[in-house]
Amino acid sequence: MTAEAKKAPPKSYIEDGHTLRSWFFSTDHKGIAVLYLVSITLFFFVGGAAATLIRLELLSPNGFILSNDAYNRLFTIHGVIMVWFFLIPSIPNTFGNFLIPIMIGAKDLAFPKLNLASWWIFVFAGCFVIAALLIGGVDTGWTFYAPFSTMFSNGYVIPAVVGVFISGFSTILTGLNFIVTVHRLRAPGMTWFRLPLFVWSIYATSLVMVLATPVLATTLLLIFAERVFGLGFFDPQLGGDPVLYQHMFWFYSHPAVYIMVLPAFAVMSELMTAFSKKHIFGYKVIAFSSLAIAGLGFLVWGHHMFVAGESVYVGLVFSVLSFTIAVPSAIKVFNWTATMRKGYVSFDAPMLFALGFIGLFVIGGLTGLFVAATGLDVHLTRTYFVIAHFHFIMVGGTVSCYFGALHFWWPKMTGRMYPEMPGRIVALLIFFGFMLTFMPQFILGWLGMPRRYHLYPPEFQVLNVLSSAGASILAVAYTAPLFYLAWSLFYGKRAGLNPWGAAGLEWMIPSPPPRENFETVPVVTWEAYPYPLEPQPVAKEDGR
Amino acid sequence: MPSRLAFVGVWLVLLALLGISMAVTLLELGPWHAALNMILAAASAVLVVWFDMHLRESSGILKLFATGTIIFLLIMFSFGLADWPTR
Amino acid sequence: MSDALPAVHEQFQAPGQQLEADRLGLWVFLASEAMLFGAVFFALTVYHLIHPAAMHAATSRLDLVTGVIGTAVLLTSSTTMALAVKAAREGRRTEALIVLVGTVLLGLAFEAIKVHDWFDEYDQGLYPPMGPPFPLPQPAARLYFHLYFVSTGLHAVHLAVGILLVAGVAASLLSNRMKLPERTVTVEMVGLYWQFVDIVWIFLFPTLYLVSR
Amino acid sequence: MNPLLPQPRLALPQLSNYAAEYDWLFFAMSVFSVVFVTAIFIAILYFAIKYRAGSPADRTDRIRFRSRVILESSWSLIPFVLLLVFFVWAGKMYVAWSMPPKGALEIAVVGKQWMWKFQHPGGQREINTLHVPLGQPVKLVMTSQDVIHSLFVPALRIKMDAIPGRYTNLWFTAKETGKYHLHCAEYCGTDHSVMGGWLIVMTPADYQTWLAQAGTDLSLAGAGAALFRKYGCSGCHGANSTVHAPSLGGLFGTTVRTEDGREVLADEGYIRDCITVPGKNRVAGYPPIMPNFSGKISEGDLIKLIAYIRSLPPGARP
Repeated sequence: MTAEAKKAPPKSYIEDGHTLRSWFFSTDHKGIAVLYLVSITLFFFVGGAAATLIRLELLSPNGFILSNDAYNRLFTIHGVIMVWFFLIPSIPNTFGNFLIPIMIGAKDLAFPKLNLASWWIFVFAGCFVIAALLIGGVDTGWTFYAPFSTMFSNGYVIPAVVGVFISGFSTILTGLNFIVTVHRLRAPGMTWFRLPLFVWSIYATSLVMVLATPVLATTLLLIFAERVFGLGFFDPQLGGDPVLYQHMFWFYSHPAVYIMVLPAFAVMSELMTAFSKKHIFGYKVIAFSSLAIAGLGFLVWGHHMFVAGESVYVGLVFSVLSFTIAVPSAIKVFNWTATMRKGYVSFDAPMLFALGFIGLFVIGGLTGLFVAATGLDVHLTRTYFVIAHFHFIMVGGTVSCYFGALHFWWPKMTGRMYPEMPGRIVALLIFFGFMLTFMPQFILGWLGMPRRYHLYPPEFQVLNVLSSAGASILAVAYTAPLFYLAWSLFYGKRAGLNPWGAAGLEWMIPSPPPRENFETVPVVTWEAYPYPLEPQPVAKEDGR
Repeated sequence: MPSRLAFVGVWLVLLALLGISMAVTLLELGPWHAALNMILAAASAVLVVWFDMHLRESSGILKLFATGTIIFLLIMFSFGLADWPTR
Repeated sequence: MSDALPAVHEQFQAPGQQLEADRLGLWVFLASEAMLFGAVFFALTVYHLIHPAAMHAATSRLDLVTGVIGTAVLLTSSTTMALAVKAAREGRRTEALIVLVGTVLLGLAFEAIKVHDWFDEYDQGLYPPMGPPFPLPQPAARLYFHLYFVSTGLHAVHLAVGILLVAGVAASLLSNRMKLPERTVTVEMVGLYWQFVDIVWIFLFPTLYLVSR
Repeated sequence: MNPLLPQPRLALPQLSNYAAEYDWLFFAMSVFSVVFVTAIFIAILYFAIKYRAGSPADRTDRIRFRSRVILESSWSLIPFVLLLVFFVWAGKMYVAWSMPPKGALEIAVVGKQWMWKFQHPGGQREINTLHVPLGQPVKLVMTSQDVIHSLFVPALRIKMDAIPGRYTNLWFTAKETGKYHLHCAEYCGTDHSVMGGWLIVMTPADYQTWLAQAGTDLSLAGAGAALFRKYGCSGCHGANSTVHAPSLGGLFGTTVRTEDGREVLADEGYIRDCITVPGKNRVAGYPPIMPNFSGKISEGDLIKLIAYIRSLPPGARP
């Protein structure tokens, strides 16, 4: 049926070459996935370091290590790096790259050279942002609101804007590549409704990437031209409207939130089935809810602007649409939960990450309704309530799933098993550390502590100290995998084809997969998630 | 694939639409001329996409993507532009 | 046309599959480009809506004659490009070469007209950050010209890329490095991009020159 | 209070009726959320334990397709209908928040990096502290001199952006005296976090005393009258002018017909535009000769000019 491990196993993609050139200029989707994994890990720790400093500084209401200006630069760096250089590329560019061709039975993406180019563009863009950071920082916040960013900011807005602008091309090209790949490279018999839900979700993400990112490009271009050439576009002195900037920015940035979280949904569907050993509950409903979220995501951007001078009527329309988008999200949560029913649930580290995700995502989603409700948002917007809400979704949701995916597919990517116990401990630490960090922030927001505040009224100190304590747990939990995963590269047990006993084409080829993925093109005759696995491709040690 | 003559025909229609657009503008038809100009532009664009860009002979999925893009542009314009008149 | 197709890359199983992938890829790219220009149009429309008087005054400053000629030139180039694709598909090398060169010349003509316009407008003081003093009393008229220069500039850059691509195709045809109809797909892709850039102008022309006049 | 361990404030004062209603809605949504979260957590826990890999639980699935469809649609539709109740409730509050009542006490607010400037109708000015009377609707007419700011009073559960180039409104009726935090909630640069101060609610009598003490040479409108001459407005719009410029008496609140045939309400924003963006709404029948004062008149002076024009009775020729 497919390429099983044979007497003389084909060379894996890792052994395809050992020179730097073979890594940096290889068009192999798996190699590029590894390049992304390494580079976004670096960005994650830069952004994380900024977050750590921010939490440290907020231990005291009066500030004790940073000036106001330094603090503002820190949260900008945290936002810019985490949003554009970690969250957006995280799951799609690493796991999407690695898995999509394999999951649909293809040898590579449709445009391998474009894929390599995306990575180089991404790194080049990162250089601009790091440069902005090194030569003195940017103090606009990640939103670059006009007219502050165009006329008043004393930071290095230009290199930062250029960096984000360039990274957009990487996002667009990756999205384009995925869309074409899913349409055109599916193996014989791999119909749309036999695709793993991972592919559906990444496909929906790609649509958002392709349609939303160019609007950001234009917006940043206008900011750039206003700052460099003095061409006012949002300048109130000329009758320009700063709210127009916000419309254009959020037309991109709200859908971008779904670029960040849809891939987490993608991973969830894989994890829940693999560790429940059961067919997913409501396959089509989950598939279509991904597309619905991608589409509806474009209809709600105005909910960021309820108090920004937007029309009240338009605000109400955006509000009701924002409530609507909760429905497909809730459906997914119900279906993942129902997938466990009548299954054989095991609690390996990836599953713990997945269960943690449901908990954090549900809280994040429900608090989203508070800020989508116009009348409530007037008080909550721009406070720590919003900060907590989106960190629950972005960090609690996406980052948990990113780590879940990393643990789940690590054996496939490297051929080695990581030590199980540290993995489980880290999953638990992330969940509880996260709750401790961000739960107090909901209360802070409710009490009226505005976001981006370096100095704050002293009565907020206790809650801020709790939050910082949680952050220190998170710092440890996010760093620990670096060590035990690195250890496993050399000393880990060999993984074999299918260490989890999971379904899916990627578990039918050797770990790490050969350069060509499949010796012969697989012909798919089964539905997605055919649990319990009938003709068991059981986990077995390969005989090397 | 249409004949060469067909493409020339489309070209003539495009020029005619441009002519009408100019006439509408120069005759000062009042507030309607703006809408009319945009409708004529849309008509020309549809002609170019359908014939010159060969969408007519392309697979359904390409047609779907072309329409989809228009829908998302309409979302941007309708929801975005609704803000100013209702403030 | 399916009897003469280029070699297939390793990730594809059949030439038709590769061709369809290339086409879809280009259309998705154009979708993305459409959103890029869409945002510029959105900003322009908003300012037409909230500053009608200033936009009217500003629009009246543009040279309608060169605008119409430029538009007609681009509409013509769209047709020559379509004819080039047809000739390529049907393997008529010389004809393809002629219409491609024609397309390049039309593109260059448009760019020349645009550059002439810009110099003209600069002399009138309409390029707000530099040059002679801005002649219009309404501050919002500056908003218009700022957007005018960005949108026409962005379009001109896209067109310049198109000219290079078409010229490149023509050169490969001339030097016999490109075989027709085997490499029709290249002509087709370049053609789609070219006509997309034309469509941007089809909307840019009335938006900038006509609606507020 | 031990300064090292300040007391957390877990309850916010309910300074207005809006705040009271707000808390009810917040509470209702919290209950909804807690019920929802608990249900999901219990379901996960139950399935996780009952169907753990080693358990002998029965795995034969008897749910038919039809009941699955019913299940799927009910768990998506029922929460949605419940949510719509919250949408309507919140929407009603939002509309109320956006509509200041007629006859409210109007206080002009200018945001500036990094301070809030307030100006009472009598001309009394203050910075970062806002005194208001108890029980009387107060309408803040806000703008900004530089970047976007946002006035936020947690005790009132309201905030609104102050945007350069236009006026926005925020209103409330305080129902308890006291001193409450007032913040800038929209990031506005280096000292964003210290841009703020106090809202002080006083009894009407105390407020009057405070107004008298705060003293001022001129009311807003009076100061505006002086500026009207200083900036040369009276040269064209004045009684003895020979220039064909519209009369401003009784203009405020009327509907103006513009040259291009639109009808525009002459409110604060309109008068502001006439001064800073002339030509945007030029009155029908007048030549385009109004000079552009954009950048030449500070936000504070603009407010005074508007107050003055507003005070002119119909027919008056200043």
